[in-house]
Amino acid sequence: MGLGLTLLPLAAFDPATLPGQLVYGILIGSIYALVALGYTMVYGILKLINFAHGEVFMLGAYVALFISWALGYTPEEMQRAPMPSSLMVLGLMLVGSMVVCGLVGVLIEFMAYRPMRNQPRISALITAIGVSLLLQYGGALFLPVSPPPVIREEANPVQGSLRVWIQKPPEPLLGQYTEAEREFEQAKDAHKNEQYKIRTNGTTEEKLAALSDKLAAARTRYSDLERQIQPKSIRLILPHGLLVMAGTSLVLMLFLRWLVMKTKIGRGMRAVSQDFDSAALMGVNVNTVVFTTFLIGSALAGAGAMMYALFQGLTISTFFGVAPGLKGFVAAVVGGIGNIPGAVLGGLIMGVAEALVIWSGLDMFKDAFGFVILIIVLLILPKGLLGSNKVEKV
Amino acid sequence: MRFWLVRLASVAVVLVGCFLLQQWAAASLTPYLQSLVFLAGGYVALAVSLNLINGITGQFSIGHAAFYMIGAYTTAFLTATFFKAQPLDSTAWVVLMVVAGSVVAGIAGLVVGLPSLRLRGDYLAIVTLGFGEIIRIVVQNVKALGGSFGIDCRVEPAPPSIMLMWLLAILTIAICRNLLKSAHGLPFLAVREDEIASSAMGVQVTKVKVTAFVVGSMLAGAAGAIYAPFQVFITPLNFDMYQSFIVLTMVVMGGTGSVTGSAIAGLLLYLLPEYLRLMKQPGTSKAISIGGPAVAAGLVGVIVLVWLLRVVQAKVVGSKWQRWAGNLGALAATALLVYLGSLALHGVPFLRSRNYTMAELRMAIFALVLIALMLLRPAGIMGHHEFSWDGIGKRLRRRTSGAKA
Amino acid sequence: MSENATPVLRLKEATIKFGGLIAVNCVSFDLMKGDLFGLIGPNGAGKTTCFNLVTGLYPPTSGSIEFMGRDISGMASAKIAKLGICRTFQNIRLFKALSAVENVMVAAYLRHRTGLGSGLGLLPSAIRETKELRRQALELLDVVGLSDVAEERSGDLAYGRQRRLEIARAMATQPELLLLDEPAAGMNPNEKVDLQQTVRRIRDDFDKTVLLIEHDMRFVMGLCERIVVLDHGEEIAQGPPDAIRNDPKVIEAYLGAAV
Amino acid sequence: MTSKTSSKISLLAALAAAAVLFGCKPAETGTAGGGGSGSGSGSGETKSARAMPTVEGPKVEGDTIKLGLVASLNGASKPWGEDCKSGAQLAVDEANAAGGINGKKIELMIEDSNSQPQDGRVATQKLVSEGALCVLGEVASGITRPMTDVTYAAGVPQVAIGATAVDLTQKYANIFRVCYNDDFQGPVMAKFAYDELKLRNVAVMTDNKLPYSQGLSASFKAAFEKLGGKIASEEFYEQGNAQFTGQITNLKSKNPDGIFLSGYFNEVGPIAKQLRQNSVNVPLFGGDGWDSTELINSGGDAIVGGYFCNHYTSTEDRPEVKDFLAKWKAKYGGEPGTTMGALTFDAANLVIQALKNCKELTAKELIAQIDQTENFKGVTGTITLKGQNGDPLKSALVVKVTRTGFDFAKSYSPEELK
Repeated sequence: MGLGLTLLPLAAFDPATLPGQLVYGILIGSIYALVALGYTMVYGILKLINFAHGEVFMLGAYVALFISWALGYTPEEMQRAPMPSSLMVLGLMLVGSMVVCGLVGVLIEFMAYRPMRNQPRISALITAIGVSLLLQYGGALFLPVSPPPVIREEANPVQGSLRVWIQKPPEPLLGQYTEAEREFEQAKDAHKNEQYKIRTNGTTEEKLAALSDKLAAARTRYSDLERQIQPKSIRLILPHGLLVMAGTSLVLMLFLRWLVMKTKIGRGMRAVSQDFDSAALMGVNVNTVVFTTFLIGSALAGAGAMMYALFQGLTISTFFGVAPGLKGFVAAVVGGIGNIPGAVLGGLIMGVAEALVIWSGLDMFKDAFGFVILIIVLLILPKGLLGSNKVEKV
Repeated sequence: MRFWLVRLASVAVVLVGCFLLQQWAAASLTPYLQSLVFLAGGYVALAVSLNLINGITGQFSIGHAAFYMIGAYTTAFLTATFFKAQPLDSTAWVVLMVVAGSVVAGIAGLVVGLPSLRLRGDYLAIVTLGFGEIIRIVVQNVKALGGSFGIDCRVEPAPPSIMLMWLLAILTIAICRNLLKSAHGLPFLAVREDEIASSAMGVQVTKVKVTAFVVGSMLAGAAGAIYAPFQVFITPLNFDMYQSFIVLTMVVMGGTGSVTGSAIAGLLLYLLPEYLRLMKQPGTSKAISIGGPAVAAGLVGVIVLVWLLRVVQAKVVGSKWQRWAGNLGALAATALLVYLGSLALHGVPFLRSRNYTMAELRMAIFALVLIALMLLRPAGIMGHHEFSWDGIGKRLRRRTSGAKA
Repeated sequence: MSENATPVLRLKEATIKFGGLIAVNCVSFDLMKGDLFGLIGPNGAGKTTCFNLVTGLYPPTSGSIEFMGRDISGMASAKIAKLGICRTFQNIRLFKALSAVENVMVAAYLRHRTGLGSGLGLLPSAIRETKELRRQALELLDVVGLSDVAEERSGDLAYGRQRRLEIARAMATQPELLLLDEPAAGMNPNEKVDLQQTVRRIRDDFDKTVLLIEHDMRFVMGLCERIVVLDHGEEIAQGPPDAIRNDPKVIEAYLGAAV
Repeated sequence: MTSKTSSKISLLAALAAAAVLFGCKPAETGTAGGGGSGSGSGSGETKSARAMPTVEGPKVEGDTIKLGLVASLNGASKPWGEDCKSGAQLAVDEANAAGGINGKKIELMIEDSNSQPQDGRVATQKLVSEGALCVLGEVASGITRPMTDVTYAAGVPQVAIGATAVDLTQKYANIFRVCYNDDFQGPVMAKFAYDELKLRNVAVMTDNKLPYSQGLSASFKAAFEKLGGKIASEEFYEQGNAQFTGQITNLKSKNPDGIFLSGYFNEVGPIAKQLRQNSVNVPLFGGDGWDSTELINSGGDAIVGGYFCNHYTSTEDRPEVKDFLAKWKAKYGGEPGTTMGALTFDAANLVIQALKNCKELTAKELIAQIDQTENFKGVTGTITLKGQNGDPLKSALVVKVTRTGFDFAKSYSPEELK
């Protein structure tokens, strides 16, 4: 207390919110895992901490932004006449980000890392820091940063949340609540549809204003009931965006697993990660393996970035990748860097740990706590949770 | 006896030199240039002290700003709490703070150094990085340290900070150089080279590692202790990850293990972005501004140049003159490419509409120079070598004898 | 018991397991002062693991290791080195970036008398000591015939010279017992003869006990006075070279169990 | 050597231990140094203690008047820095086109602070050493604070643009600002929330990395509690975070009837969106950090209907606003992305007006003239600095976020808050 720390804040230890926090932790952890995979794959192959990975992530968000703009979801257009989104838009952004990020990753490898392959690893690391700084500062010269842009939510076809009751509120209240919610949703849809009609010149300002008032009234009623129901119930609220994000991450991870375990190039990757030189001698085309590694790792970052930016509604700047990059990196190390399941596990642990720190009310130390976990894990298992603790051969 | 005379004389020279530097700077330099002189000294001290951990002992630490921060905040806190009563002359106070800051930072170094017994390489690196972030976040949340707003650590009258910082920088260099000159440095180098073999030779690896950590962090803490009163006001932002990376970059760019290399790179990398600030249109005091097409072409040009120079390095075998011709050719080709490229890029309206001043470009240029230097000289400016008069003599002799032959 | 009767090194049923694998199983032998002892066996027999046990890299799972009558099982490497056991490595582990003479000087670290402070301050005592250490190191390099390359970067030396440098480095700790792990590997026959002489000289002139691992039978038989044979972690024979040469178990181990 | 140090070490250890004890016992009151940025009450007593620079500042020689601007042209605060640069350039070009000051042209020198306090300080030193008669900047309090020591030492006036930390202007008489401080903004929003929105149980979310956010949250909490409201909970995040669901879950369980978001719009938008995803539909409101049309893009439906305290809105009818927006559009196209464009424009024009009033062009005179500013008609409101010890007397707007921009909701003059 003397140091001005409020160690037992107001929100501390509310059992009712714990399940929700845990589930969020896992959902968010899936993104950390996706970023961590990129670090871990490159590390496994080249023993290089690819500090520019966060910046590739950043570029992924920009690519998604540009695609959304190209498809017409620009701020000006959306203010004038919003239009609905479709899963196709989402798919285009996803694939676009993955492809461009994959190529950028490969380009970075070719230009900056390949020449450093036979050099001391620390020199390669500094080059990676240099690339990261160049993309942050150099990118800011050409990419839109002021004001920091954002992908319009109209481009996002998966809105809303899934609700799972753990403890239902008393029946009459629940009925009222469901009713109010439906009215609110209907008012929202009606309002939106009317807005979309602007595109086809089928609406008037008056009509829209009336609907807007209706929406406001519905919202007030709904939020009043929401507040009444809150203390009497326990539930999980899962934004659809987060679910899609976690689902896509899972699919990508399964794809990666298949690729690494079942394909020829995957075998090559495993061989190279065991012993770079021997694999080369045994006829594995090391350059192809490194190429694939960067391609896939960066594409995963691109996918993560696009979903992160869109579903969380984040403003994008050239520093967009710093925080998730650092988290992903820590997740990779916690899981055992170089180990693919480890990265996934690490990501999930980071997500859940963060959620628990917030739950306990110490959210001001949230970002420090990831590192505390990291240090504790490394002190007990010096190679991370799933890293091979093999003894150095003498 | 003679030894002590020489030693006393050299200490006296350093003291007088730093004193004169301080007097000269205070009398004839603007506050801006004084800042540059001061901070250049600070970065030399930081880079060389990190070199002790990273380059000489081979412990991959990338959180050096944490120790710097601890030194600075120890001083800031003590100054804010006790200095109002003016217990001491300000120089004496700062010297006392240097001791306090380095002790606290040294203890922190011990805390971080202990895990290094179990961790190697990249794992240690991430732990040190994490330690830096933890310290920053904790400070940010401690009201007594000013939180994220920062803390006032004024020492009045202003202490001779330039003198103190350069004394520290020279002390740091001297410590590292002495270590490498005496047999005491060998275990440190041996630990860097091969831990298992060192322990088989009876080197107490843990003790060596922890010593390096503690001494390195103490020096960084001392630098922080001098930095805080000079800055007058410090915030956690002064010590973020970027600072750690810059100092690490200085060490690697100078050549890991080379004390002179770290010192030179420290000066170079700190002063480069500041030099870019100073660039003006020739003959006027107007800031240089460059059009978008030229910037884009230049960016690509540097990358091309690096590749061409690498090709020259790798492929052109022949006399020195031939190599130089190759380098110049690469340079000329790039210049042409940049020129033509910028003309061609004028066709892009987006680029044409943009104009950049040096102030905006400087960080991008800095990053580009970093990459280019690493690609062209992966072992750093000095490699593993040290500056020495003997070495210079040898090179000169070789050159003359080569000319004879 | 008189002092002479205390063995320099005694392995008592030393055993180490890595997971399910028993790398060394109940190996026992004694080394007396001045012995020139050979440790042989086919690949994977556990020879190097034995060295690692003795030098404290791994603690034994069971059994004990005594040095000069003192139990050293599980002791830290550096401490064992200080007590007087030093080794070379099968795959050379020199301090590559250091010069040859510096490599040897590192090993003399044990005998530092001045404190670290004097080194940091480069006080006269440290300078004097550094000079003295360098002189001694150069002498040792002379013994192994490397004085001409003393100032060269050790990583750049020819293979055979690197092996010799390792021996000189190990000698510099002034050990009672010297462990040589395949010192002749990769050497040509002439070099091997030189090496035999060097090892013998080390034993005779410097009064050391030597335990060495070697694959080259001729080298071992010509040099060692007593030999232990390991196979699959177990001790299968022990005795003077002639006895070993004719031991059917040894022959089987080397020729394979295809009989 | 070693024995000496060891005795020193023990002495120091004792000292340090004592320091920790003393420094920590007075729990919340005696925060050391520049700590309590948002401690609303302390401002009254310190206001009179503004020290005039003892150094005779520079004076204009030759035909150009050098005006310095420190802005974040690199780094995380670049969005604001860019607007500062544009806003200042706009004002200076206009003044020069109109003939300058008594025939002397104004030269705008722009330096990069790289979004870092250390670089900001060095940049200021450079400007001062190159003869800047006045320094404008910075946007962030954390960077502005170290700059004030430099300008004070050089005897040069400094006009801060967006730095709202309370004690920035308390120390030196040469420091001014064109934005109101946290002690004004916090109570404005507290009053608005209490009186207009009728909120009684409010949750606060603070960006712990920003001095701005910490200060604003503190002053809001104090004012809101003084009015009789209750702070349900306070949650923290850091600039650059993306995920706020955890904090939202926490505050949702406290059933607040409104949420005060004191951070920058970069995070406020996503927070609003995630609040809605979690069915938190209570009113959102915050400080001038919200000001950017990007807020509507990032917050979407969720932020529409929110309120924040601002300096002006682009839909205002005041001629200054219309004029400014027209000029901006002509020169750069579009509208400024953040308020910093207008604030810097005002800061520059305020200095230019003061320069016009100067009898002789010296820094000392300029400080006096800036201090005499009365009813300066700026884009961001009518600014009076006279007798205000560096903080402007100007009214604050509360604006409402709509789908297309920000609509005027209520105006608070300084008197209304007293």
